[in-house]
Amino acid sequence: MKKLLKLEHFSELIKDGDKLLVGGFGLSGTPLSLIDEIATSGKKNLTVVSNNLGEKGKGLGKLLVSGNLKKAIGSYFTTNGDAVNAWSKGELEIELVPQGTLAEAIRCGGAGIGGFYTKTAVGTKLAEGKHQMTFDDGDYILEKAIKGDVALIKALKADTLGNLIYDQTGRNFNPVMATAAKLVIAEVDEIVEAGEIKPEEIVTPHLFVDYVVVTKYVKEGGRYVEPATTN
Amino acid sequence: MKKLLKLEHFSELIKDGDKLLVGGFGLSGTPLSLIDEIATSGKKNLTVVSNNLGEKGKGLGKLLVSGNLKKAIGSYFTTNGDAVNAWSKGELEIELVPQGTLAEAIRCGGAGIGGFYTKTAVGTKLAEGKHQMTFDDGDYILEKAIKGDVALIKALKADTLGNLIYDQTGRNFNPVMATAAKLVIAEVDEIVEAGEIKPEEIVTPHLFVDYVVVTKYVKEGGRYVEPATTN
Amino acid sequence: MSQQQRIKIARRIAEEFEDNQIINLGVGIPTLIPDYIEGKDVYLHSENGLLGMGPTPEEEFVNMDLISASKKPVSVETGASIFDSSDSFLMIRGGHVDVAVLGTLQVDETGEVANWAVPGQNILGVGGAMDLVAGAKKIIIATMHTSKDGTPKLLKKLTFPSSGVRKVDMIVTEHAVFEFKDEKMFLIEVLSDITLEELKEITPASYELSTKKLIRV
Amino acid sequence: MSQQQRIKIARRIAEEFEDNQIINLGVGIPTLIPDYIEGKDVYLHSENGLLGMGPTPEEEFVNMDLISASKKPVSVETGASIFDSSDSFLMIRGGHVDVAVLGTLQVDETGEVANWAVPGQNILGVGGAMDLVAGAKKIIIATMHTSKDGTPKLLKKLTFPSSGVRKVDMIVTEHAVFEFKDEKMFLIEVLSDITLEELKEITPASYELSTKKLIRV
Repeated sequence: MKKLLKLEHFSELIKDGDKLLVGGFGLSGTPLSLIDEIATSGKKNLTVVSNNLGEKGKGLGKLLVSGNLKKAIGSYFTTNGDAVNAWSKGELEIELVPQGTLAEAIRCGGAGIGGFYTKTAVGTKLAEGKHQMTFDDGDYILEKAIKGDVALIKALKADTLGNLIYDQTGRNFNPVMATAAKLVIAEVDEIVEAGEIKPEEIVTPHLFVDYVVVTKYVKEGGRYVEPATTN
Repeated sequence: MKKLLKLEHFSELIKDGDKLLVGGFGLSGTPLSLIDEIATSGKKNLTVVSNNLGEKGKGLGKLLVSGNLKKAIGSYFTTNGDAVNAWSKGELEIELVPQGTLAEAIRCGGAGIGGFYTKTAVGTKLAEGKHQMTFDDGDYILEKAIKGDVALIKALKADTLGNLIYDQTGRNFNPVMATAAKLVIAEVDEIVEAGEIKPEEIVTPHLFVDYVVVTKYVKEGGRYVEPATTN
Repeated sequence: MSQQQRIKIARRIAEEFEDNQIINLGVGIPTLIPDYIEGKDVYLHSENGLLGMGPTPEEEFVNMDLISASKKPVSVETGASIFDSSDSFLMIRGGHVDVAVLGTLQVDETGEVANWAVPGQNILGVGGAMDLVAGAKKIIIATMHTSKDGTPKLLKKLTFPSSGVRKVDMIVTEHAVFEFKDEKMFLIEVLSDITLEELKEITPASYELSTKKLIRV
Repeated sequence: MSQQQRIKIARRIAEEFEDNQIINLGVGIPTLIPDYIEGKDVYLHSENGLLGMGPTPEEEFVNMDLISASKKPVSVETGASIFDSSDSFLMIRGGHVDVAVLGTLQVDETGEVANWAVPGQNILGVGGAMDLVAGAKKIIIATMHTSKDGTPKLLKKLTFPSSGVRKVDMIVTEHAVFEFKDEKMFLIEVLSDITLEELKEITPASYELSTKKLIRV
């Protein structure tokens, strides 16, 4: 399988200062193994675009502890105390984006669209400085496309070509992020033969996916846990 | 099933002057039964948004013959001689939109987005009079959202709630059109029980669908044909 | 605030729902509502990508990849569908969600809502609040009448940052139900034994009595 | 124009493809190309919503809901995927298609292309042409060197309406292959027994000879 990547080689694909699009909603549908690799990689000044920064010490929260981050762009960081602290101390920049605007801006990044007009946030602090235009049914603000250097996404299964399907609401931001970065790496539970996923059921076609990595986590009781080391 | 509509009651839902979004690519994925009803309804001054106007005398082409149309908005009408003639005689207005812009403008109509910036058509006749803006990587033009009064779409199956799946490339414009009209009517080959289509495989969730009509056509040799009358 | 009062609010809001509606429930009091939707075919929309959200599953069926927008494990109802975040907010922003029930920090007498940020505090979360305010067909606010320290929430003018120019349609508190019409606020029901004078005292917002249908429950 | 010449063009363009590329083939000569992609793992993208388009099926497997952008029945390769028109053009406009092979009416010496409309004639079709011109990573033009009546197609300046400001990367005709670099046109191969003088005569566009690699086939 041409796109298969070993987990230990993954962090070589990330450069200091990169902008990463990271799938997930909290810890759901999150590429936990890829995040772990970054946390131990010593990479610096990364910008992460993700709905949240995981939870305190978990998922993307690990990157706050290990000091890889310069900036976070997302919709909700309040529940991760480490993010709040780092921001208060001036150690982390935060750009707050309404959740729907975030999803749509990333989709635009993948779709060759420069920006879009939305009613979301019109008349609020989050609209300050943004271009406003009046359409037939009221005022809209311009939101610009978001693109990344690398997208880290989490899927349930890849086939050998790199086509992806997702597990339930673990889908969330992953399919749009898969479209919007120069390099797209998918962490999956399982790899199946091409043809096993029906054409109509593929959510992310393989043309979006550069590499597939098999997760090191195992799902027990509905939650991903690190497997006991086997040595 | 609450959303089930009899074909003979369908045209009551259409008013003179309505703007209809009609799914399909040529005759593929096209709501042929619904179109037939309109052709015999005597409705006037309809605007149709569709990639094509079917073929000469077939699909949406029938509405040219029966004189229901005032205007067509789409990407490719050249291959339907009736459309070319009607336009030449001033009997049909045509608004030409690049195919990708058409799909995206309809999606925006469904998504509460006022408009979007695309590179498609920059510097061409089709960009004339359109607002232009420069982003990081060049010039874009503003394309406004397209919405309809009624969307007529064609799906393979509906479940009893109105969730839809499509047959292969018969999907085409149907899912985006299902989002972008005040009233959405789906013509389907078959209705199955809710739960028979898996949550991950539903392409059009039922919240977009107002009514479901079972097609009067049957598929023979891979093509939809009118069944022999049974009387 | 007592759980009983919160339940009263949830119960009253559930009465507003109609068959076949698509409902999005925010965090806080709105999460209590599912227990009180009886005999109505409504469909719960969750902004992380689920239509047809069902109740909390038994522990053995918990899957952290099947959660609500509050990040709690949920189940799926028959006929549920899964979609990505951009499609989920297409539904919200595009007006395909019939009712959003939201918590709030403040509402003013025109129906403008402030439900994401407190001045002087860290503003690090907005989530889907502004998208729902901009896009849901009907917005119902579920809130205690005042904050814990007695500070009014229903005001003449917002002092906290606005969540958008779109006005809400209804407010339900433990004491009363208000409706908005043309940016004017109307008291339509009293839900507790509070007197109209006492209600006025804890409600700086100006409102009229909807004499036609004012109900004391 | 002879079918042999059209096949020569198709064959030559197929040589440009690399393993794992995503290819979109326009109408006309480009539709001949699939027969000449041998031993290369490329994936055909069809703008009506298919990646992994396979050859024309046997009559018994024809399904009018499985067609190409030219509206002809096709099959699907193993690992193919189906998507809607908005996602299909997300791929095109977003730069996810590696190579688009397009027919044309005219190309100018900077690589600007006119492939949708003839002045004075009815302009009633554009299809996906402008989206492909704007979005594909590499654009190869497949065209007869002149139109049927001998009118040149490779010009100093377009006289037909432009398909977009984005310049094409390569032109392949029955006589020659041209590459564009920084909006300059280079002759890199001669594919027929035409002399360089004869080629110049039927090619009003100014081009340089790429001396390093000019090949006569």
